[in-house]
Amino acid sequence: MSESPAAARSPEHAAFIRRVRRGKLAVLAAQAAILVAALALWELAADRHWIDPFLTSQPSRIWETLVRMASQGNLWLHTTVTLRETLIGFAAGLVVGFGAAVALWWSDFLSRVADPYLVILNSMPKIALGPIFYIWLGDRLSVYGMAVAISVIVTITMLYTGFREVDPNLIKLLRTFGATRAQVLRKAVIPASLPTLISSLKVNIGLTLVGVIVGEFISSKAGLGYLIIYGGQVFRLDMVMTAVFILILISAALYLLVSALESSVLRWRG
Amino acid sequence: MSESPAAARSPEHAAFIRRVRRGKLAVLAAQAAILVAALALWELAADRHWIDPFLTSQPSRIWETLVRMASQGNLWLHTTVTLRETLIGFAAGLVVGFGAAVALWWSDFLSRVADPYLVILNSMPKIALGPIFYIWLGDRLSVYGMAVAISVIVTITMLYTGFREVDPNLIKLLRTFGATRAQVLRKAVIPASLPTLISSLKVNIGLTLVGVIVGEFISSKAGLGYLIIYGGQVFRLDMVMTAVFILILISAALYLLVSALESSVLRWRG
Amino acid sequence: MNDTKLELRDVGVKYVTLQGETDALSDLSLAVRDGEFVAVVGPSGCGKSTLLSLVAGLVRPTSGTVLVAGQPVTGPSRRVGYMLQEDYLFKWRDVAANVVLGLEVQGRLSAASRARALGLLDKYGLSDFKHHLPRQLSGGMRQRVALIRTLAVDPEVLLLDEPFSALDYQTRLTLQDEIWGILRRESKTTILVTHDISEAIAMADRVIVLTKRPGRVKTEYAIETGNGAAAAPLRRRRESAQFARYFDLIWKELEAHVGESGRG
Amino acid sequence: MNDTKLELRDVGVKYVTLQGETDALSDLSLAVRDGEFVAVVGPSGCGKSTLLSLVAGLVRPTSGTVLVAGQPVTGPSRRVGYMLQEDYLFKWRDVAANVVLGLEVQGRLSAASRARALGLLDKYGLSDFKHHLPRQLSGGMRQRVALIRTLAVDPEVLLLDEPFSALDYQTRLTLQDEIWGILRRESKTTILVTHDISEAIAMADRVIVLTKRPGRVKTEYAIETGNGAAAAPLRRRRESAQFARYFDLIWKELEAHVGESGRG
Amino acid sequence: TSSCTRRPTATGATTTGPDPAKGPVKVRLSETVHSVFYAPQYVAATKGFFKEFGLEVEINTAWGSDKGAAAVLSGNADIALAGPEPSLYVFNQKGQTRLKIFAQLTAKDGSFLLAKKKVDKFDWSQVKGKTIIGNRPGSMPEMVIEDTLKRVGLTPQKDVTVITNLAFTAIPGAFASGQAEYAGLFEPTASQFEAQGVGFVVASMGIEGGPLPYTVYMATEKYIAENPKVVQAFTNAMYKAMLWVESHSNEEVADAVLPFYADTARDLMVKVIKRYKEQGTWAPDPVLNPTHFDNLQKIMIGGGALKPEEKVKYEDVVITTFAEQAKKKIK
Ligand SMILES: Nc1ncnc2c1ncn2[C@@H]1O[C@H](COP(=O)(O)OP(=O)(O)OP(=O)(O)O)[C@@H](O)[C@H]1O
Ligand SMILES: Nc1ncnc2c1ncn2[C@@H]1O[C@H](COP(=O)(O)OP(=O)(O)OP(=O)(O)O)[C@@H](O)[C@H]1O
Ligand SMILES: [Mg+2]
Ligand SMILES: [Mg+2]
Repeated sequence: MSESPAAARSPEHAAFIRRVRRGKLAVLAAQAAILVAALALWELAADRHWIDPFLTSQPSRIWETLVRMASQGNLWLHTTVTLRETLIGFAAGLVVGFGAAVALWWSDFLSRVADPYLVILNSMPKIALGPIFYIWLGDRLSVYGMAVAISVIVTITMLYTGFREVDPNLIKLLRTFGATRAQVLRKAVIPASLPTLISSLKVNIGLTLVGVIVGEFISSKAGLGYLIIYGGQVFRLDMVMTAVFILILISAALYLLVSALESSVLRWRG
Repeated sequence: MSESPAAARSPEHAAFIRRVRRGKLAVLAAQAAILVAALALWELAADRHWIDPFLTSQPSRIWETLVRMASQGNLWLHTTVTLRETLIGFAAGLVVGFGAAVALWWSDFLSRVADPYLVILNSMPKIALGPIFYIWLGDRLSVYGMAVAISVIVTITMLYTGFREVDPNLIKLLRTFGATRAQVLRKAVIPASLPTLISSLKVNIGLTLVGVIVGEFISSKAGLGYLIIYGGQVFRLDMVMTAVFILILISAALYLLVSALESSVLRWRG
Repeated sequence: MNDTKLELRDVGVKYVTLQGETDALSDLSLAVRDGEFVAVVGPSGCGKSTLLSLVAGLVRPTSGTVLVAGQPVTGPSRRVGYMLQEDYLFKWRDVAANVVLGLEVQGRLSAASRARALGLLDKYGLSDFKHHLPRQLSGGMRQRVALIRTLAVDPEVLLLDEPFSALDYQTRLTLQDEIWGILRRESKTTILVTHDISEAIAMADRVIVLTKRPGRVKTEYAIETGNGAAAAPLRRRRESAQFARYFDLIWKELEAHVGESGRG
Repeated sequence: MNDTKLELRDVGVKYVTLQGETDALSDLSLAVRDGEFVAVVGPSGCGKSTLLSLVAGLVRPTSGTVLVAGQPVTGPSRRVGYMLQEDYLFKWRDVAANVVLGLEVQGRLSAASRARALGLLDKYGLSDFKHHLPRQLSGGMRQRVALIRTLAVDPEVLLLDEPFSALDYQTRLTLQDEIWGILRRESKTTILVTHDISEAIAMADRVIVLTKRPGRVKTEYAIETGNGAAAAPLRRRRESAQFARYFDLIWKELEAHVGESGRG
Repeated sequence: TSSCTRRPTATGATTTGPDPAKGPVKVRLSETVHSVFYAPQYVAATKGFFKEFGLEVEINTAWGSDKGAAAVLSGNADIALAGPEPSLYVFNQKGQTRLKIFAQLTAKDGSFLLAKKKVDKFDWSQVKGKTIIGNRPGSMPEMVIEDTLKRVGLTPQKDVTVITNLAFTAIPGAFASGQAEYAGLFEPTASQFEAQGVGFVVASMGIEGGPLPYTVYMATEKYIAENPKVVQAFTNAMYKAMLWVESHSNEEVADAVLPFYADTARDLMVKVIKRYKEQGTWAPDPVLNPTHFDNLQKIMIGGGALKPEEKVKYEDVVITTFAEQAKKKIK
């Protein structure tokens, strides 16, 4: 494996590289074909009224709606509202979760006391709390409340588990030098848990987005969740689908962003 | 570590066991104290009108509502409805997810083609599809649609990752005996992934419950999600809180059930 | 020689990856007699495992031919048993179920073949552990179970890839002795790959030293033990004069490659 | 003896867990002279690591006293450096940052102490790898970095717990030689724990054999090498007659415990 | 604890609290859904009436009348636009914070009964044996439907199946995908469905249900007591908007409302306004008529949302001083 770059160096190698390239192209072609076929079928079925375009919308209509809303500027508004809420909720959940995980790691007693509570909080469907949050936190904060509630327990659990899974020998090593607990945390536990931290981000960004959308379902002035609910209320499936489409874009983009961060960190860390 | 049972065998050991027991008691005491203090504070605050019991309910009222609804029998109805929906959705998600994961493992081409689609489906907030599912699947099936949608991608991803992480040497070993692909799947990949399967169950049972509750929010005649929405509608926060309370019990019970299954399998498998 | 069990003729193996290509073996020729015990040593990454995979039919040669019992190798065959570096017992099967795995896969599991496999367990002192799970066994026992799993399908040629490297020093010495005895009694043709020169000397009839990558045969030593019949490994080690002489010879042979060839 | 660097007097260690208690060591007494290189061998689980942890101040004795330079040990101390079984380099730090870790923790990182630590890297042929991450090094190099990390805090006593067991055979032999040289030049008092009898004989001035658990000293061997000054490990191995004699003696001593003491 | 005290409620001239005349006061308004049904409210915003009276109104949509009322109760909103029923529920459950209705916006049910198939002449007897999609139990539109059914001699769930298990936003989809022959729908969905041939308006629930305080503005007693000038200003602005709507053409009203419905076609909007205006949907003035209030309670009792003994006195949940004052002052 110590061999280097890509230029083929023998007939066998050239053949191999050709085969790999052809394989990649086939995959890309299949992916594109699936997408195009699905869209075309959808469009056709709606045109021919095999399905009711009124119920299922139609790619061309979604596109029109997208263009119209984009040109009117309110698509941008709804998107940025949701995005901003998501990023704030994400940051808040991360800070709170990290702090709590450090506290649990620090105090064994605390972590043992908290354990059953965490299990229960982790397993319960936070979504059910939506209506209650709304009452307790109000229309502005309930979106963030929902976003944090839905993501923070996972963050705590993942980080704390990560902290505890740090190779005890790294800690033993620091102890042979006489390290304090704070030094152990700073020099071994936190840096060693960086990959865990990032995989918790990966889970959380998605959960936060769910929380924000649900929060917007309950109460909102704007945002993609608002658009979906409002679109449903006035039965504008085009609008709903457009919002869902943007939402898919956002969620995929956020996920890929965190994944890119993850792989760059992992590449550096080996 | 080859030493056996628990009776103390020396003064040091007796002291140690005493210390451990005392530690456990302290933890239990702290847990109970937190619970009792929280409930008492809540009760008191509501009694003294520091908080509005109309908005926050009150432990004693929740208890009354619980007893009343239980004696009228409809609490049982709502609970079993939700539970049944959850278990059916769970099973359906598992079957579909397992099948898809096997297909992905079987065909490398398929898995490469499906990859970006899975990433997108995984990252998108399925909850946003609630209103659409309802239109597509109707009032009976939409609950299950939601439950499966929310859990199946996670199942697929976890199982497929698990399948791929099976030690390639186990597969190599089978190949030295001339095993076919189906034999490799049956004899090595699936049994070796049992722990992964169970940890996916652990994640999924919770997600399924979320899906069911959201489904009930959108459309239902009965179930805890229905109770929450209906209680909100007629401003009976006691009812909402009672439903949330039962929901917490259910989710914790389901989670602990799967955890128990997990630890017994892990104990057996080592 | 018509008692040649196994032959490689001018074999070359080239691995191609996107990053480049690796010549693992080139122009390697080797013949092993029926019942012979051959040890292969060589620097890290010189293609020793590749050599075994060729014989096992898991890897196709890029050039040259591989013959087992005169037949060209086209894929995994019942004639050849391959024991990997670690035991890779299936932890969800008990010892008995692990041992019959090969028979099961080959569709040859019958009352008779099962009895034969369990008979091997008895014969090599593992009958009490039939219903134990792998994790309940020590490393040495696990390795013996893995060997019996390989022997259960009754191969004519046995390939061992560093079978003792995961064991601690003392267990290793004991197990070398035992497994050597088992193979001699079952009279298998064996190729043992190892990093441990003393292990090679102690166990084999012949030690093959490979060059660094791409591997080909550099030198070979027929190991002459004091008395006519081959002596057991531990006995050989104690006949220190001869043992040390071989050790020294092979050590020097390999020394060129040592330095930073760490595998960690 | 007033040049005793390190002494254990009637030390006993008992581990208590909920399941029961384990006497790891009992009534163990041992004195190590300043600059001496002592190897400790013994059956698996007999308390060798516990012995080192005692000296390092990570474990308190249940009975008896542990003295380093005449002072009772109460916790980790700057006098004692402990090198664990694997290198445990911090993979997010480059070699230079790993090497000063101990200084950092002890609040002693200054331009001077850093220069000294990096100087050790130069001295032992690692200066080109200062800015490499651990994963870019071979196993042998990593182990040397770990040793330098321990030496950087300038301990008087060095504890090595099976430092070579994760390395392959050839790297191990080479590294034994190198590290032996380093320790001799830095004139450290050293205790080496190992499973490998030949390693103990090759490196130490004195080999201590422990009984099985609870461990206490069973026998000790002062290793006399051919010439007056202690010879380097590889040279000792080649002086096969003497080497083999020691090997045989210690082997017999330990044989009773071998059998199924596998660690896998 | 102070909120429990029942002050003899303000005369509208109290001197306490912020004064919109001295500079803009912020008001957090929570609406139940985002609907053209509330057109005058959007007119008040786009035509600058709120601003004119020194208010800066921020509208938030809480999907469901319970949530709007909850927002006010928990202090997360100042004023809620919702059905009057939460104030009755709250009063009956003796919550420490009371809700008071101080102005009414719509005086009729705003939903329409749509049939899946076009009928020339609709008669309520046609729904016998069929399925109607209604609203959540305990909500105003549902109670009006059931009340109407009873009046024409049909027993809900016996003669007619009424589906009440759907979220408000799921109703149009359920109807469009053919799950029932009839459904009660609001505008603009009703007109839109008609235009697309999905369903046809056969009856106006506003006409069937008769005059009702259907959507009202409410706030907590405490807020009203502490911010009388704000409440007055709000009522004034709304009354002015109601007058404006009445005195302007459908097209003008549609144009004024459209900024809040950026994605709705203008002609559809005109049609919707016309329909609502024609049936007298919007109250002529913000004063809540006690007879209509009785009608409301009758329907609620009939619908089982209120027990007969829980009937609430008009004064307990309604305060008319602001509305009357507005009626006097605004022309
Ligand atoms: N599947 C493969 N694809 C690409 N290169 C490979 C593959 N398998 C082995 N190699 C390369 O071929 C060379 C020989 O590998 P092989 O495993 O046969 O060596 P080895 O002598 O067994 O090494 P070791 O002593 O480390 O076990 C190495 O450089 C290795 O990296
Ligand atoms: N923290 C601990 N708690 C309980 N028992 C322990 C603990 N550490 C070690 N032991 C037990 O004490 C005994 C001695 O352990 P120790 O690690 O010192 O042995 P060792 O000679 O180093 O073994 P090995 O050769 O496997 O490295 C063992 O039986 C071990 O299981
Ligand atoms: Mg190999
Ligand atoms: Mg040890």
